[in-house]
Amino acid sequence: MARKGDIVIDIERCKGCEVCLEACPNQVLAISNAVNSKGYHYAVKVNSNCIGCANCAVVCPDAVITVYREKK
Amino acid sequence: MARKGDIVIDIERCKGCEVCLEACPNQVLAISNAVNSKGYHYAVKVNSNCIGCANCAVVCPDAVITVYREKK
Amino acid sequence: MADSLIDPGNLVYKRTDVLNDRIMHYCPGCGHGTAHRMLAEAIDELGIQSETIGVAPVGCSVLAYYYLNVDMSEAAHGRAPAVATGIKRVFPEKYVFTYQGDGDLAAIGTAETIHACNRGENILIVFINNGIYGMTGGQMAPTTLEGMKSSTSPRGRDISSMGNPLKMTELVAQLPGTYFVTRHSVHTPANVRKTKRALKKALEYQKLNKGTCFVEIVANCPSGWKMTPVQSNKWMEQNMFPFYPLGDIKVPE
Amino acid sequence: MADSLIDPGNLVYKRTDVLNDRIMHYCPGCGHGTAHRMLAEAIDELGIQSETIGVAPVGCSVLAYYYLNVDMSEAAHGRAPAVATGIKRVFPEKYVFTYQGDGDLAAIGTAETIHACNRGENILIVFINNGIYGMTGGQMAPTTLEGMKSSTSPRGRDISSMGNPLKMTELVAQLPGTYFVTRHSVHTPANVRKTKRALKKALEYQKLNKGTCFVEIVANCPSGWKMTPVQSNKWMEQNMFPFYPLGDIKVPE
Amino acid sequence: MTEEIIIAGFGGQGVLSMGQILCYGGVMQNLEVSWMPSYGPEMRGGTANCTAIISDQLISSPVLSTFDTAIVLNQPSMDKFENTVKPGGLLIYEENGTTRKPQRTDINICAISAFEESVKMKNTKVFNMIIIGGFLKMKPVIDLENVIKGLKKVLPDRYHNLIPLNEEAIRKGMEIIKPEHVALIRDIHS
Amino acid sequence: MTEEIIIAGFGGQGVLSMGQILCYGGVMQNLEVSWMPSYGPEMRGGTANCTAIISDQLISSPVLSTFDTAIVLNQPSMDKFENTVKPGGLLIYEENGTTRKPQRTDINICAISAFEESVKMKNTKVFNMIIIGGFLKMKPVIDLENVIKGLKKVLPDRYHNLIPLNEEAIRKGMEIIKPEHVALIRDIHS
Amino acid sequence: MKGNEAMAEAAIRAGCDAYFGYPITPQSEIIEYLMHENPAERTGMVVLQAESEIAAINMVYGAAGCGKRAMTTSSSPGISLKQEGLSYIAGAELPCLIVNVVRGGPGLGTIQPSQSDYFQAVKGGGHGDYKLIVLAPATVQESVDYVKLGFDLAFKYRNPVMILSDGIIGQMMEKVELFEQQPLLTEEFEWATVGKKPGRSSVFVTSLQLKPEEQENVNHRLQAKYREIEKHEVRYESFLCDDAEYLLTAFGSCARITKKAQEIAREKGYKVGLLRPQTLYPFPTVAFNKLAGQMKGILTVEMNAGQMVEDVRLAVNGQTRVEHFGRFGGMIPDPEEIFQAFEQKIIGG
Amino acid sequence: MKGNEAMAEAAIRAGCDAYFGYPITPQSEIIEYLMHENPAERTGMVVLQAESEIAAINMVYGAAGCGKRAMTTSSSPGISLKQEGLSYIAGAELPCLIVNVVRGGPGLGTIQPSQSDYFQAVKGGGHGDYKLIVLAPATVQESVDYVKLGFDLAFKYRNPVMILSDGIIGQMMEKVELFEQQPLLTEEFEWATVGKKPGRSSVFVTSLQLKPEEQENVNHRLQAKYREIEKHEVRYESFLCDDAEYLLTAFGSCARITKKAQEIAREKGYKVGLLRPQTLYPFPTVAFNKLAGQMKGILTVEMNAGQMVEDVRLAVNGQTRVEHFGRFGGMIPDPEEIFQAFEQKIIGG
Ligand SMILES: Cc1ncc(C[n+]2csc(CCOP(=O)(O)OP(=O)(O)O)c2C)c(N)n1
Ligand SMILES: Cc1ncc(C[n+]2csc(CCOP(=O)(O)OP(=O)(O)O)c2C)c(N)n1
Ligand code: SF4
Ligand code: SF4
Ligand code: SF4
Ligand code: SF4
Ligand code: SF4
Ligand code: SF4
Ligand SMILES: [Mg+2]
Ligand SMILES: [Mg+2]
Repeated sequence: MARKGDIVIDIERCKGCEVCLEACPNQVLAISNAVNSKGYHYAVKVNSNCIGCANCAVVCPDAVITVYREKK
Repeated sequence: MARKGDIVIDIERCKGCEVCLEACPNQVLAISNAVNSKGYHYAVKVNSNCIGCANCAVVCPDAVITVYREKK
Repeated sequence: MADSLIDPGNLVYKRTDVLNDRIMHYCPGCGHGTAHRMLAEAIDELGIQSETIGVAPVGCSVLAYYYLNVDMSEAAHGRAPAVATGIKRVFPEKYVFTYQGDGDLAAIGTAETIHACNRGENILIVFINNGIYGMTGGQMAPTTLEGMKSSTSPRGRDISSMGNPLKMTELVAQLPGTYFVTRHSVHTPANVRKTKRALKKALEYQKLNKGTCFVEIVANCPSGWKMTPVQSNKWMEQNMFPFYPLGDIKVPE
Repeated sequence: MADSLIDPGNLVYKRTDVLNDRIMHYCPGCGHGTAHRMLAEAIDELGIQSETIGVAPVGCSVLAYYYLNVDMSEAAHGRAPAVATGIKRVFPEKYVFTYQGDGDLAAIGTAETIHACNRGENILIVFINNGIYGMTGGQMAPTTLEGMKSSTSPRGRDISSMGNPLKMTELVAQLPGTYFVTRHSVHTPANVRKTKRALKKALEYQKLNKGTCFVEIVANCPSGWKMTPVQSNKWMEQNMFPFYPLGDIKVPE
Repeated sequence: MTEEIIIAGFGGQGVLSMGQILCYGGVMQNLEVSWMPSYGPEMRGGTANCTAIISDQLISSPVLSTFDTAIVLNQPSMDKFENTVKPGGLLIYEENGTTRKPQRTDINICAISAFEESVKMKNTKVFNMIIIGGFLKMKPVIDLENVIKGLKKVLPDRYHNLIPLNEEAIRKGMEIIKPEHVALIRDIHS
Repeated sequence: MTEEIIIAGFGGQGVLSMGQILCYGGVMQNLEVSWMPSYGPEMRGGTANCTAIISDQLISSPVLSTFDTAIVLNQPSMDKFENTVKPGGLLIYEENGTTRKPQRTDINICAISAFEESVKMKNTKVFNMIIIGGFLKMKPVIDLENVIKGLKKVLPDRYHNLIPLNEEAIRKGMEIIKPEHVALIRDIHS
Repeated sequence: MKGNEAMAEAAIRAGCDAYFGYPITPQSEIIEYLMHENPAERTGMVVLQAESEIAAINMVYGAAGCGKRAMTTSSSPGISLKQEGLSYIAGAELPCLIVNVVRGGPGLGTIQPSQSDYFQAVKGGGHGDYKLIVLAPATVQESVDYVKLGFDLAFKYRNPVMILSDGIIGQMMEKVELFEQQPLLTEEFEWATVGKKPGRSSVFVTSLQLKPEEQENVNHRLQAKYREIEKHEVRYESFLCDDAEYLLTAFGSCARITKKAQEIAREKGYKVGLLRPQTLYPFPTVAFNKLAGQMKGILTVEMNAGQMVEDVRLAVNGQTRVEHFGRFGGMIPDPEEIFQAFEQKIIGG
Repeated sequence: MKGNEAMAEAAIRAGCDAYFGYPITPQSEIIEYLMHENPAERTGMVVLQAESEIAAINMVYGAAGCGKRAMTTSSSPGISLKQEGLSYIAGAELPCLIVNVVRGGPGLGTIQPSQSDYFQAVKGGGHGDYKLIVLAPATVQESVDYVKLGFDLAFKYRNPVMILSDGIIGQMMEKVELFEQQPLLTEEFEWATVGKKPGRSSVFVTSLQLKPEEQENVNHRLQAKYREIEKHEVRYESFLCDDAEYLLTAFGSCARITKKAQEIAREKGYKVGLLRPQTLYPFPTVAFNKLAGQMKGILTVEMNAGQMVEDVRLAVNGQTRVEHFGRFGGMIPDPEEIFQAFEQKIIGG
């Protein structure tokens, strides 16, 4: 089974482009109703299915996401 | 046998480049010792072996030569 | 529980220090950001930050110097390869790259691009092909596809009056001065990773003095294309890639 | 006796009226003169003198308008394809040609050349490749061969610092906008005749509106090469043709 | 009568077209108008704004540093333009988009919840029309009928079916605008 | 002393280098010099010419419209420059290259058959040195020794073996120059 | 209508045959509008997006050489690239219209409005002695009218005409009345490359002269033409100059703002006139010279570091003090600060 | 040595790091000489023939941005093409040297000497408010010296410097003394792109400002720098001005010829002075202004249709009459006709 992972979203940088949503294999991400100070609806983690694959972070144009994964 | 030909050289236009000499199959042409008013040693006809092939005229960069050939 | 994972020991991905922490001005979902990051990571991983000099001409990425944490020069529209030549010729030991849009590289800068490549300048040219003039508001670029709409081809690009989309990358691959020519994208994790590998390779080759390395990145421009970012990536796969197929075009033997 | 031959009835070759009778300023033996004459003869034989507009940019042939008996526009260095585009777009029914040197077409004018060809402008581009900047006194051109001496490559062209000789004709043949691309010479009677046929064909094709026709003429520059005309033609055969092989590169199907 | 207005917010909030609609409305009412955007996609992100001037005299300068009315739709715009309102002028701010209340006491201040209202109307596209309504309530410089005519000019033909919805939004805006602070009301016909 | 010379002929007759050799010679003799060609391969055909000025004072203008001496090597140059010789000045013309004699009577006129002579010397390359010789005979503004030094500057090293031949040509020129018309001789040291 | 769009519509209506352009802010709306309008269908006008500004100006050279109404538009950096082409067009005496929607420089600068290309436009940014006729609109209406006037002058004098607009005029919207559609030119000019008709000699369009004597003649002809233009084509507008003791002067958008400053000054009791040159070349030298005598001081207001002020000083020739007030780099002066500058530099100075 | 060659040799000796150029008459000898000398071996200097003038000026931009001594040379049409690049270089405040060996314009014109690019050089042929420092050599010796001076000024002010030569100075040969070889620069300037050292933030070379406020600040900084340059770097030469009642003025090669005309005038008993600006920007405004009071008239002599005359008039500010005499299009005035013009326009006028 995949290892467990987690992410940190720097919501002030997020522009709500949803590219990370597409990239996540486990539908961990969604777009919030709230906006950040730039007026963007930002990405949020909606479950704990993250496996720390970093796909979301790798495709994020704004380098918003930091990824962690439990060590073997 | 090849038909007979003849050429007329407009010596004032000639720049003595010798390109026509190279192109003539019958060594009809040579460069004169005299110069024209531009200071060029111009091409002259030195024999009557011309067959009117027009090679000289065709390669002449300065459109110096007019070619005639006896009609069949 | 999950919180316990957030610990430096478990870190698998964070933004590279070769990007500073300014928020980029790009539109949401724009490929420029990802391309910047990959370039930054490549520089980071090669440990050449202090020996790298970049050139970004006008285009949406004109402010690349504001985000990439390396010494950089802004260049006039289309002239980045000439500016990079000037830099590389006085600093042959440094790593020099340009980062150019398709309007820049393939329209006004055609001569500079062709000639830098033909001279085999030992530089890396990063070519962001989004099929449009992003910065100026979505006009037709030399790379705009047939039938594609833009603000200056509102009924779609009409080849007979506006000309053909130009495959600049294939052209420069013909030139003996280029050493490594390849085409990538940054719209999926796998493609992003491939792009980084290509950029790293291209920078490494610069040490060999074998000629110009040319990395095209086919990218989206959600604003110019008038699509959402996710739509634009789909559209790119369906329309751009068939015409601009991804993959290596010229590789060192 | 021979004199009797000189009679209009026996005429087999005389200068065409599409050349006026000014003495050309070209150096002795220079290929420009022959190329002019072939172009003039092609226009003459097609009977399109009154519908033809030419463009000659700077280069030794900048005065082409002074010899060719058609309406012509002098153009800035490298910009003939743009000027011709301007003409053709307002006069789509006319025959429009450019007559450009290699410095002009393949250095400063690279962008204009590539883009006119890529747009498929329905014009004829005549490209005189003499591997040198003739007019300005024999400097290196983009087409100067490796090792070839010129006033700016006095020890011969060194590829590593000066770049590669550029095969512009092969490049434009890659572009979908070109319809007919071919390479010729005017140094022997046979080649001269072939060149004329190519020029005629290219002009005729203009009626079809199928794209740009591009006729390269590899030519000598005795002054720039510092050879006699006859030597220069030999040298051209031995050195230029292997690198710039004569023949058709792209022909209509 | 001269009314000098600045409208500012995020790109995408319809800031520029609000100004245009008001100006076209002014033209319909035979007034002089001038509209000037903070232009240029060369400058991405940040705020967009436009200056709209409606007057019964020839307009000399299309660019101004102080305004009769500021309409601000987000916090950065409030920060930037609150101080540009002339004493006795009007500041309208959108409640959802801003995080703090205006500070000035020498001007008239109104709040409007246009975003909320547009969600209620199930069409966030009418957001800016609601605000136009609010503005016209406070400063009836142009008749509603002429504003609608102006709208027809700005809207592509294929959207003309949406005119009634937009008119409704304007009326809604007139209803929901909330004066929060009243200073000396400057005569709008000065 | 100021000597202002124009040298004109066909390209390829060594017109430009004649002027250069004289000027370098002048430098060797510690004089001020100026040499100015009619330049530019952008202008093909026609005549080439250069202006050489040798003086013991600072030279103000390198470009002149009248000259102390004109050396003309072909007919077009004679046509163009005969009238630019100052009264009392000197005109030297090459006989083979020109088709008519000069007309003026207020100047000194010399003919020189340099081409013929060079053919006799079996080296047409010394043509221009013969003419230099003729000029120096008439106007000994520079010592032969310094002219030879100047020549060394102009000639690439690999041709230095030809110096004696050139010196011979200069002397020959001094011999064969033929004064044809003598007007008032202006003092060359004026 | 936006100023830029209005100019584009005016081009179609003025019977322009060919437009060649390249995108650059703040003028891209011109080509966008044209592409959208598709005038090929309305009038037969050609619209082509060129590969660069240099290509565009040379396309104009080609089309203008055919005796057609040709135009290009750009903004500052793009106009710099056109300088060689402009010099060629002036040298070959071709009529055409160039629009510069000026932005802040130097270099890439800003995209905000500026007037810092005055010198480039009137003194000749390209090489050689040549002049463009330079029109400076202050309203969207004038932008429109000057397109037509520009083509008329261009053909009258066979000379390139430049409209020096700026980001304000290009981007703003105001009321405008458009003139009626003009027919396309059908005349075959004897100087134009239209194909050599039998019986006439071939035409060539060129700025080359091998002999300096001939080039000097060309220059004399050009200079004579410029004298004619200076005699006949000066245009300016003046406001309340009769009783004025002080003069404000400004061109283009800046003149609108300065007019408001004039109002402020008049309100405060200063007798201030305003002179607005509408043609920057030919410059209203005589008008300034005549007015200068009655003035205690002149203030030029420009969105640059001081350019037109030199032409004003040349015109005034020492008769009175001429000062400059400028904002630049894309900053726009407001009427109040202009008035303050007036008080400080002219009244107080 | 030919003027052009002497300048090329001077560039090597001045420790120039990089030359980028493109052939054009009458300046091609510069790159030819450099290629022949192969300074890569003598000093390590890079010499590259670019694909165009535009590429060349942008290569200069790149190399200058590295804090290196970079230069390019061209002639009029080529200089027009460099205008955008020059504006960028001025905006980014990079030091570099540009040589314009002027020929007759406009357009392709002639290859003969001219001074008709004065306006382009001093008023800013490119867009925006910027200034080049412009040096006008009158002798081959000055051409040489100004190469060194030019680099020094360029680095002192981080500003592009132009040497405005012409076909006469470039093509003529005269005696010249060359200075000693200078070492190449080794300093790493803090404004230069040399690779981001750890501990310092990254450097960027740019002329872009998004905000007009910032662009205005840049412009203020530039203008302040120009005021400094105007204060410290004016250079001119005057001859017999003390007792003069009339003044001749000319620059570059034309000043040599005018000097001869001055001699003629003095011989005829006219008290004529000569002022020769060596820096065209900064212009010797103060010197002219001071002298003007004592003059009954001033004649500027230029190989153009009247360009520097405007700066003279601005300096003189109406104190006395300023007339212009010019030959152009490649024609060169001779001393006699200058004297005649003086008699006619100044004495008789
Ligand atoms: C000389 C010049 N011409 C035009 C412009 C305007 N301009 C700025 S960026 C740009 C093109 C942008 O397109 P691209 O290079 O494809 O970059 P993108 O924004 O799409 O990433 C243009 C035309 C300019 N700044 N300078
Ligand atoms: C902008 C500009 N740059 C440079 C020149 C100088 N110039 C004139 S012709 C020419 C090149 C000539 O070479 P080519 O095009 O090969 O023609 P050729 O003379 O060999 O036939 C150059 C560099 C110019 N006239 N204009
Ligand atoms: S990809 Fe990045 S910017 Fe886009 S929504 Fe996800 S976190 Fe936000
Ligand atoms: S790291 Fe992988 S699993 Fe976790 S949120 Fe990102 S994409 Fe989804
Ligand atoms: S080819 Fe022509 S120019 Fe050359 S020598 Fe023969 S006739 Fe004369
Ligand atoms: S026509 Fe033929 S045979 Fe006669 S001279 Fe010419 S080349 Fe020789
Ligand atoms: S306009 Fe296009 S390319 Fe530019 S930032 Fe926006 S999405 Fe990216
Ligand atoms: S220089 Fe060369 S190309 Fe030019 S005319 Fe002479 S030989 Fe011909
Ligand atoms: Mg793009
Ligand atoms: Mg060539």
